[in-house]
Amino acid sequence: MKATVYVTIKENVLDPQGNAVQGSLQTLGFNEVSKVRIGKYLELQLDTTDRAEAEKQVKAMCEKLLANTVVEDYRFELEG
Amino acid sequence: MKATVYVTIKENVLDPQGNAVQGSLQTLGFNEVSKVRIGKYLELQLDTTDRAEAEKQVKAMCEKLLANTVVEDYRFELEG
Amino acid sequence: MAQQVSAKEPTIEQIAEQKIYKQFGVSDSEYALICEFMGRKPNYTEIGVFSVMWSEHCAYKNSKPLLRRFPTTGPRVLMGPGEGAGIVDIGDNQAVVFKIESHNHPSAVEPYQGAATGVGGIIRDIFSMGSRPIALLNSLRFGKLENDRVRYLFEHVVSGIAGYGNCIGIPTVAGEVMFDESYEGNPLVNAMCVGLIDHDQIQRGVAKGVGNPVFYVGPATGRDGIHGATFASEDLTAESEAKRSAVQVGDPFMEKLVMEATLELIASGIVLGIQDMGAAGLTCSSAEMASKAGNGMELYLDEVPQREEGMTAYEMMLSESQERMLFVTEPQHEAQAKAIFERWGLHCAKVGKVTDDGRLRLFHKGEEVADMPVKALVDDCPVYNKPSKVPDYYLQNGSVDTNRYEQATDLTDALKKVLGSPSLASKEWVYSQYDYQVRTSTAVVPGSDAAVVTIRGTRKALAMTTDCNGRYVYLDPEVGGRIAVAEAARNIVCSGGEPLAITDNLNFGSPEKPEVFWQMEKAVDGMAEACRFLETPVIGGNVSLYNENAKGAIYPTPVVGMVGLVHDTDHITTQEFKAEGDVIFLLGETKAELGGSEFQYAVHGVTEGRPPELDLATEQRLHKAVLGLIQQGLVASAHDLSEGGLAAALAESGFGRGLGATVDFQSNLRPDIALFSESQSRILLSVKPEQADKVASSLEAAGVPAQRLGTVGGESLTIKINGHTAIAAPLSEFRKEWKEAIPCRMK
Amino acid sequence: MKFAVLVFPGSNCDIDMLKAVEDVLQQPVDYVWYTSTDLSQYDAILVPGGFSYGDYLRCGAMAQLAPVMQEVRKAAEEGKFVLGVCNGFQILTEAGLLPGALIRNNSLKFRCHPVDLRVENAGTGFTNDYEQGEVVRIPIAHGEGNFYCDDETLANLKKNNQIVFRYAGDNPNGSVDNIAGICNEKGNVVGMMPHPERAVSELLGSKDGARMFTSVLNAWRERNGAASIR
Ligand SMILES: Nc1ncnc2c1ncn2[C@@H]1O[C@H](COP(=O)(O)OP(=O)(O)O)[C@@H](O)[C@H]1O
Ligand SMILES: [Mg+2]
Repeated sequence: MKATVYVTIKENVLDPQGNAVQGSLQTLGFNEVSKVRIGKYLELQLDTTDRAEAEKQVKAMCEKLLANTVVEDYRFELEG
Repeated sequence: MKATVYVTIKENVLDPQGNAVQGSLQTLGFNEVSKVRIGKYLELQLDTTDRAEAEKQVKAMCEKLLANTVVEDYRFELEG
Repeated sequence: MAQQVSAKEPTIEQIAEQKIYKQFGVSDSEYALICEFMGRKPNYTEIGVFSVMWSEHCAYKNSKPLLRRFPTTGPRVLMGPGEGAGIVDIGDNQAVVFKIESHNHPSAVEPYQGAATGVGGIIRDIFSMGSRPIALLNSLRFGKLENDRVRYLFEHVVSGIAGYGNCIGIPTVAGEVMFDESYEGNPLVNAMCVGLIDHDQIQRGVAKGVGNPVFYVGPATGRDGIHGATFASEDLTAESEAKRSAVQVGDPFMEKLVMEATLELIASGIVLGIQDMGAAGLTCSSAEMASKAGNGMELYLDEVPQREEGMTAYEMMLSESQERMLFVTEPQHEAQAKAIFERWGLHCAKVGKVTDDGRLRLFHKGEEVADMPVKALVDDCPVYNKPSKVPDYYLQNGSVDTNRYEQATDLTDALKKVLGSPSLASKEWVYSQYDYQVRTSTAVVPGSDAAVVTIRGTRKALAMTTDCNGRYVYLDPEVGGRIAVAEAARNIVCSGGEPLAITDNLNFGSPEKPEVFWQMEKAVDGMAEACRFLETPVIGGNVSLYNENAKGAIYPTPVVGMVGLVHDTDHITTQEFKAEGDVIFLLGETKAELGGSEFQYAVHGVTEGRPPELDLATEQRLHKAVLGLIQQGLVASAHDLSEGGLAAALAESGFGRGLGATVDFQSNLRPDIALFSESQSRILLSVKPEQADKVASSLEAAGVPAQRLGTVGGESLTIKINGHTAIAAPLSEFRKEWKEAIPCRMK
Repeated sequence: MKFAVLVFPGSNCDIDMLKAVEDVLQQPVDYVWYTSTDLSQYDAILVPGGFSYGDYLRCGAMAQLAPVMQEVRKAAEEGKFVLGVCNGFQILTEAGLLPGALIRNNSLKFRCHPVDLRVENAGTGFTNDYEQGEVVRIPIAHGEGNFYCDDETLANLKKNNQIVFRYAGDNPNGSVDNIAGICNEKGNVVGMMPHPERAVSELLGSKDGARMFTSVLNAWRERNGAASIR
């Protein structure tokens, strides 16, 4: 089974990277870009076929390691 | 319109961060994780409604700035 | 006066009746006083502004009486406490600017950003004086590395410091890290910044000139760091609350731009007053700038750049969004100021005006939303003399005999244990993550007693260090406080510098506890006495209280940051042995003093008894003598004896170049005590053999006890006492314990 | 000989580079702003280290798009000497002036310490003052210095003698084939992760980097028929 985890900076937390990228897109002439937020994207290969179990495990991984829930939100999708 | 860009390290390029995360997951007891790849995930807010134009623009941004195609692959989705 | 800005905010009457001010940490009597100063009851924004201005952090209401005990003046002091940072003259129209600040609680919650923003904040304090930051230091305390959360905190605090300092391009050149259960759950993260300035460039945070515009520069304001406890949460859902306050995130790239632009602006000569927005953001900077000029200020909050929608006056005033500055210039210079910022890709916004009415008045959405007397905000917070009580543990420790432990038989093994204790072990794991060489002025990199940074275009250099042994301070705050200052000075001297002045960070538990207040009082007394004696005045500092965990207060940890002047780069000295055959001297007297020692902790597992004594006259004699020898070019290496005593100092001196030593000396003390006692006022010197006699006689003339211990050389460390071998093993074995202690635990 | 030190928002070794040119060579050197569109008066372009654009997104990614980079390309084509150090190396690879890419250190940590480097090509404009195979000591300070290129590119680098420096001791970041610095095919554009400008005096702990600067002055003088300062 494959899990895809998306970790993003919380909506109200400053995203310096996103701001800098937006700034440079603007100077490159991509003026229609009004906002950029940057996050992480993880693909995990899981050796299991039990969907419910996978769900539980991936949630636990996110809470413990993959996301820093003080400043980040996460969501994930399971596939296969 | 919203564009979501996924930038991942190429399959044949070493991903030290992904390997480290896999290692940590293992030590935390998540033994069923056999592989981890880490990428970037960008949300762009575009002030345009022209889908074809947006498509062209985002592709250009990816090629010019958002991904380094020597080591990274990218794909994106448009929404709205 | 508008009652409220948002429907969710409590009304003036609700604040009074439901005592909502208490959630802001304002007491009943303080509230009454605020009403008196205001001539009416405050609204939500006003009580919010008062509460932060009257917090311990801004008003020092519990520590002010103690801070007054510090000597703060001296012939070289150009600016003492009161501004962003203190300033000390170093000749040739140049001066050094420095200050230390804590970010303990933010780092406990979010270690990377907490530490990073701590570094960012102290850098702003330095460049807002008009000074170019040239070095960073940090002083860190954590619980024991065996604990998972502690390792997480340690790892991320270090990378947060590295992340910010490396990116902005200021070398992190020195610091200290200690580990002890006492800090579990409440790490200490103190950051210090040192800058250089020409006398005529010195700026102050004053709002000069009635009618002048007030400008805001830096990134937009968000709901960052508005303290959770200050919310009137009754009609807030958990969700909306989570939305309101956010962890402060550092943006070192932004700060680099703000720093360069600010220095350029100041050099242009058009700034009348400038201050960074640190703790309590816009509130503190505007009120303080108005107060220092004896003026008032109006702020138009709609003009404040905002990152989030629907921000209230209260939120804007209390936000601690990072990398922001406030400055005042004359109206005709507005265009010039804007042009400077624009060159750096920044915008400055005109957000206010200097007034003559002595009031801080806030306008938002066409209404006046707050009107407060500046003097009441800045100067009239009540000051408390807290009760103090001698703690039981202190009385009990008086009767502990620290010589009663069974004699350690395998002293080679004991030395390995001491060197492998994370507090004493190599900190390379930490500082190799810091760019300590950027700006190419670092002559002594991390790893020696004090770092040394050269001053381009001169032969001068600055030596700098942070020091504090919390165990000593815990066991006897007065002696521990004295030692913290003396040890910092000793480190400066060993590096070839003349101690100039200190900045201090008073990290303590809750001052509401009489035993903690007693620790504060005694520690300050000890520090003040040492500062007076050693002629190193206190030019600034910071107080961090309420550092507690489930088990109680942390060890009292008044960190001393000291800067010294190296008059000529030829005097720069390091701790490492330089050459085979050099003669090793031990300066000072070794007594049976194991209380609070690393040996006591690492080998016997306790911290008890009384700490080592410290006689300031003896200390000063030692400094003068050693500095004299260094300046005459007679010293190959100098190393201050501290944690781990003589045995550790001998090993550490050898590690740099892999040079062993053979030592044989006489002592009446038990061997383990002779080797590991942490008696103060001792320095290990190595000198060229042909100069040994000269050094010995000059030390004798200076009245400094000196013992010729042996010689540098070989691949082993061999220590004999009274002819009997006490320690003998290849240096590499000791080095391994010392070098791998931290990396092994962090794998 | 006239030097330009480029300054991008977030460059921070610009001052180090400038000092090194002044102290080692006593030649004229200017800071040149990232928006500049004319480098014609300069004989060598130095792209310094630091954190251009905060290293956000990817090191060197945003700087590569700055207006001055067009001029750097032009200068490189004209055969002028171009040196990128650390972030400057990252910028040159992002700009396509040098092959490969620099990715995260395999330790995932920033590393700052001296390293031993072997001079693999003493024939470039920046290394002619070294002996072929000589080992020199120069510090590194980077979090993303792990040089990556595919096998074909590596084969080309070797074939064309484009590998300028290799780590002689421990490989500090996981670079392919221990590569620490490379040049373009013509040898006038050099990029490296270690900081030669931080090793130009005894006070800094090593003088081994100074010869990068004397090399380029020699190369320029030879090219212009002037006496070399060897
Ligand atoms: N422990 C201390 N010893 C001496 N001076 C102190 C101490 N703590 C704070 N100060 C001084 O009090 C003034 C106000 O401090 P603070 O509010 O922390 O400054 P800032 O506004 O820059 O954060 C500063 O000049 C500071 O140096
Ligand atoms: Mg300040």
